[in-house]
Amino acid sequence: MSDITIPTSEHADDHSHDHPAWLAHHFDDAEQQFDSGKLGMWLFLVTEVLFFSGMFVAYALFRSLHPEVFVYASQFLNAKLGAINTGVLLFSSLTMAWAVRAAQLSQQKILVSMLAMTLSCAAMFLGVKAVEYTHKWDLGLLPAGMYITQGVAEPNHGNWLQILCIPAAVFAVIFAGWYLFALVGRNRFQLQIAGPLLVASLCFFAGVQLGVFLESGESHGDAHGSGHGATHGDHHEGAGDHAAHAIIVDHMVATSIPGQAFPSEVFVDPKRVGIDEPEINQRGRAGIFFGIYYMMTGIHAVHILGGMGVITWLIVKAARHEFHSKYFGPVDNVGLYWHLVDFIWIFLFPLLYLIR
Amino acid sequence: MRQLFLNLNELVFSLRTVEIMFFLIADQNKTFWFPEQASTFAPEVDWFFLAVTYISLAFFVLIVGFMVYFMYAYRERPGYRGSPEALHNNALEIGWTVVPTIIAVWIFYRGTIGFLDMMTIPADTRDVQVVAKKWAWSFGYPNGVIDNELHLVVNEPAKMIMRSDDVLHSLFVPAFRAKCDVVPGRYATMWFEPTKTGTYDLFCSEYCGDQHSKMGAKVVVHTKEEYDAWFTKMQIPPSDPVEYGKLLYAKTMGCASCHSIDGAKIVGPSFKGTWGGEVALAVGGTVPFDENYVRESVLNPQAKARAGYEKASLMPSYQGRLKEEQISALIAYMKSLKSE
Amino acid sequence: MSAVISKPLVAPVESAKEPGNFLTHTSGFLSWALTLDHKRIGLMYLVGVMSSFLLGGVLALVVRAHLFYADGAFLTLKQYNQIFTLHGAVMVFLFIIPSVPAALGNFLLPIMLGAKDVAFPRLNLSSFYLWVGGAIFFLVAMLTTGLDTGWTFYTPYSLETTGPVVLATMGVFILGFSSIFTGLNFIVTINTMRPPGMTWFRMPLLLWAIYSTSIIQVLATPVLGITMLLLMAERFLGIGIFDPKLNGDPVTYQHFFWFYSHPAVYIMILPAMGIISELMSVHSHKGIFGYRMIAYSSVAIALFGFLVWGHHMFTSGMANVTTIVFSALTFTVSIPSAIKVFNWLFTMYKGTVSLTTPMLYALSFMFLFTIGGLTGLPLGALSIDRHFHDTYFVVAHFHYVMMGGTLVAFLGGIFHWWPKMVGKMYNELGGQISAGIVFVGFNLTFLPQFVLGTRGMPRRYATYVPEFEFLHQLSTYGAFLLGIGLFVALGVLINSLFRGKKAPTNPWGGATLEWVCSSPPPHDNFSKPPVVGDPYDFRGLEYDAREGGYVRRK
Amino acid sequence: MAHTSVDASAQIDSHGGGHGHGDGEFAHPASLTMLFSVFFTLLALTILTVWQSTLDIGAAEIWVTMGIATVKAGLVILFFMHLLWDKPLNAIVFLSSIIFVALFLGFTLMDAQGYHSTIEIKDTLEASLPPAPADLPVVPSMPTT
Repeated sequence: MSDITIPTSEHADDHSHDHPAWLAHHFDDAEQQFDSGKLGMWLFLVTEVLFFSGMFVAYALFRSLHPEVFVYASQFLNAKLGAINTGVLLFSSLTMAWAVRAAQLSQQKILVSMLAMTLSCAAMFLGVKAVEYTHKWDLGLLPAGMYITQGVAEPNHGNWLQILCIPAAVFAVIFAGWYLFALVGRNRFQLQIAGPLLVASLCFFAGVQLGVFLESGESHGDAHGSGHGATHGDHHEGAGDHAAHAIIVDHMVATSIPGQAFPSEVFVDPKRVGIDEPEINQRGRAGIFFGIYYMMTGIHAVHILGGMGVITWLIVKAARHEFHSKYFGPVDNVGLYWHLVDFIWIFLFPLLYLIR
Repeated sequence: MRQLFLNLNELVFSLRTVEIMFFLIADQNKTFWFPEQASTFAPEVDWFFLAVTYISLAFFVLIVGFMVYFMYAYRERPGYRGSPEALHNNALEIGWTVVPTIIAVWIFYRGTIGFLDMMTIPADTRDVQVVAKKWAWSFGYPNGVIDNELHLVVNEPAKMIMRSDDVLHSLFVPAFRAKCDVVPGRYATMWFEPTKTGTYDLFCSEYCGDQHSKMGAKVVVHTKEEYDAWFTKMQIPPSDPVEYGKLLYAKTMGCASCHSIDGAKIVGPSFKGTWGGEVALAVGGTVPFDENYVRESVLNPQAKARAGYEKASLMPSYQGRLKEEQISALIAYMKSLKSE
Repeated sequence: MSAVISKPLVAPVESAKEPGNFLTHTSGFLSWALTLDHKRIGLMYLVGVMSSFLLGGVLALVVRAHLFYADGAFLTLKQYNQIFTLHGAVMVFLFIIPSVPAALGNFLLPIMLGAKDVAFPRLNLSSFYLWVGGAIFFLVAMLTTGLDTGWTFYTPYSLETTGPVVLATMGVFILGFSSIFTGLNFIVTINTMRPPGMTWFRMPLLLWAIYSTSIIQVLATPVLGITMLLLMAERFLGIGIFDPKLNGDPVTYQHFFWFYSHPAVYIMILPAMGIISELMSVHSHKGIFGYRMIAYSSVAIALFGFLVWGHHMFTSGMANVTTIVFSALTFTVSIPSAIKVFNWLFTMYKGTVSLTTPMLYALSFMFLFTIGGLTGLPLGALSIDRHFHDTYFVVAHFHYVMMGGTLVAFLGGIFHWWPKMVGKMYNELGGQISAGIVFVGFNLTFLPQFVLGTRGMPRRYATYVPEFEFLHQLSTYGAFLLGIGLFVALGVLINSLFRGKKAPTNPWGGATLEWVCSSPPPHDNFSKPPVVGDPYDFRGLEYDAREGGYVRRK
Repeated sequence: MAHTSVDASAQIDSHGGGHGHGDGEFAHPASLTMLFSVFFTLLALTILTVWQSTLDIGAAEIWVTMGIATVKAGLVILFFMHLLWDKPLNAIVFLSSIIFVALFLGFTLMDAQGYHSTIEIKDTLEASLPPAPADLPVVPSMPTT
């Protein structure tokens, strides 16, 4: 078998002189290599699905145990932002699928531009997410351990959004400098990399702008008040929109929380709960929702970041014209990963933002 | 089918006498395998375990017997060649799939029946409110009587309504063959009916930290009269404050599980010889060890943590759990320790 | 590190006319540290897991020595808790899980399959470094500040203890990825790298077992990852899922944890079963009895293994219905294991049994694993488990399975493939003596623990009531005897590196492909594509005194 | 673009894994029409599900919403990830992950439904302290003298 493999990989060097053969020595042929890579990728996606499953199970368990908490807390999520982000991710999936097609057809220019668009959409997604997160941090809508009771305690205002923008700004400046440098030096290869990266880092700010616009636009007339009301101390206004919700709150007041029937610190530790308000709007209740929310969306965002890393790597390789109809496995596999990230979001979005 | 099970049961029962013959150890009440049978669950569990064990032993002897025989009969030796053709035998393979399956189904069935008995709480039980905390048990009886021993009446079913103040614990009484985890945030219930008077061990069997091995208690099974006498006595606190304080310290509040009176450091500082002196604080400085300090430390343990005991948060607040006269009794008891 | 990997290098090469093998292919530290050769990675894993085993074993002896007296011999309660935690965690995460698949599996899988390497050699090397990294993280965390949660990290204790829970869980998280990548690699290798003629049913049973194991690794380990991540988040942020103070539920944590950790038990035992299939067959010089039944039962165990995690939680307050369902499912998994034992037994039937060291370990496995498996039955029965849960009965049961099963099979496997791995024969008598001591020591250690358990001795106790003292002392004597046996085994192996005869190509008369390669195998395993036949066809394999091993005659 | 002809078709066919093609052509470029129509379907479904969430359809909501999400996810998997044209093994592999998630979810939810009562105080009071809660001891409280 080795006598077949070695000449094959030497042939393969034809189109990448400065680079090791794209066919690894232990594979017999390109298709075996592609199939192995692809099966490996699908198995990796399986591990990703099971990795996320933990959080879906946590969501389902606590939803079944405390449905009222989820009804109450999900109104603080802005469905518009979620929907926009869904659209952005779907579009990035389209461009990614197109990129795979371009690689298969050896269309180098389309490949680079499609990868660039995917990267930009990812950055825009994160921009919107940054607005969403920072808005909640401002209101004290935090995981259970840090949750600030809405309308009672004073939330910690901070310049969270600006802080989150700093890394993106730094990247934008670096990439802009690189782009200019490459422009002056007429280095087409570097331009092909710096350009997409610059656009992507700017797209983060586009996302932030979009998010800020939607977040402010929603304050008038949107029934699913995002918690603006709560900051001003009248979160019951938002609650009042839904009769069912009010009933649940009353129910909770009436039945109280377990810790109070037997006076003890067993169920609710007074020093961590702060004000022992027998309602959903407290750490051990709404806080759990936000704990799950941050874990789900946060780990999803980490996957987006990871995806951006590998797409950048693909852009570099694509700019070197490394992919062609015999060797497009990496594009295909990153594509699969990217679609999986989209796949997860398709479930996260309705579970967190829509279902009441 | 049912008849078959019953026959099997009888068979195994007769095996049990063989077991006792073989494994009788000096103590008449205990068999080789088990501690005393002191609850209604015990005969069922013991019998069933021995049944499963003897079935297993039969399989084990079979397997090892064949193994040793094959080792000998087919050993490599000059002039002998095995016949490598015996690779398959459908009847045999089906047989050793089906027979274990039937036995497994039976074990599952019996186990589940027994389990459901253990989970079905009878209607009129004597209720005991059990609180587990690191690292002591407290048992609450009617009229607010609290003790660190579990007192039960023989031949009366008792129900434990259990909760935990901190981490997972598990109430385990080997003589009753009963165990149930105590999960913080939930109420766990279990029941058993003691069948023999006497004193038995109670263990915490779910790992709960440093003193897990020490988190035991005694179960005292009384006759009805003894129980009533004990209960009457428990309802009247001692008139002498020192005695009352000692009772609170050693039994009712379980202070003794963390604070020694002989100077040893268990979890918290010892009470020995501290009264009237100055104690160093974790944040620096000292305070006099007097009535005010004790009172504050009982109600708000974190307020003035002592040096070397920075984790005063291990101690729960006794706000609302101790009355003024009880705090006074505890103080009186601490004072008495100084004079000894 | 250099000390670790230089060990195989000290094996002197007999003669220069020999074609180079993988040990001598290249030399130097970096040629090992950056190797993509699955055989070298396998050997590095072997050294790593054996060092972990040494550490875990010494800790076990410390635990046993302490328990010699009812009041404890020399440790404080807290130290005891830290040491049993370290023992459990090291043994589970650093030793048993990677032992057979990562060490022996890496070495053997491509060779037995007839492939040049695993599908992703770079990923394979990264798995190894993830393992090293995770191990360092884990050990540094635990040795500096002392973790005392038990290897299960049960909440809420793990949320409030001062120990380095976050660092340790981070280590577990990393080790999990190492395990996932190994499993992923093996699945792809078996699916796509089989040479011509290697059909599924011509695969040696060890490969079936490793394939099943890999399925579990890929499907279950991610859940451990997210569980550890959620635990870290719970400690850092208080997300409230597992913390009862925030209305979370500790039993949820147990579900999450055991969804991985029960299948992980099969990650530990399945490859060991694969080894036994090979050992019983080769050393009986007879084909395996009921090949397909064993192959299918491996896959069945892997899949059923996912359905039974609840039996770790029978007393923790699960709903009755769930408890009963889990009990029923628990019994289903016992059947495929029983089938395997009977099949191994009848492999000897009409064979030609050589009582070599690997065979003695395999027979010990049969004895010990049968006890381990059968004592699982009362534990699966709900009424008995109310009494046995969290007692020494459970401790003895899982040591019989994990140690009497996996460790003994692993040792048997090492003795079996040692000539192939390092090219040296060991002293046969020494090996047989070690097997004997391990067998006696093991039973003396753990048989008394069954009785301790039925009498009500709870596990994880640093001190105990005096009536248990005698049985504990028996167990401690046994543990030290076992330790001696293991050191004898180690001595025999190390001795062979220096004084051993050169190993023949096929010392035992095995019919699988690794016995076609020279010992040790050449760098790329097969210079020409191997002829794939029935892996259990021993006809024509005859001992050749001149070769010192078996050769195949037509 | 230098296409290397790989003269190993005999080898490929004999791989047990089920290779479909012996000619070395394994790329299946998706048509742009298909990609765009899938994308617009996905967008339409997103709008549908957001609109539907403003309606009050009670308990059915979760099923409708998750149904739409499943259809969307299916489109992504089948078309964008071209599982429809992929090897059956890959589909089985991915499907197995869904099955195991279902298993995980199913068992834990089954348990959660069962132990609900041990968490909710109301139920506990009804179940474990039946006769008259007023008579019963409150734990922990102090001895009354």
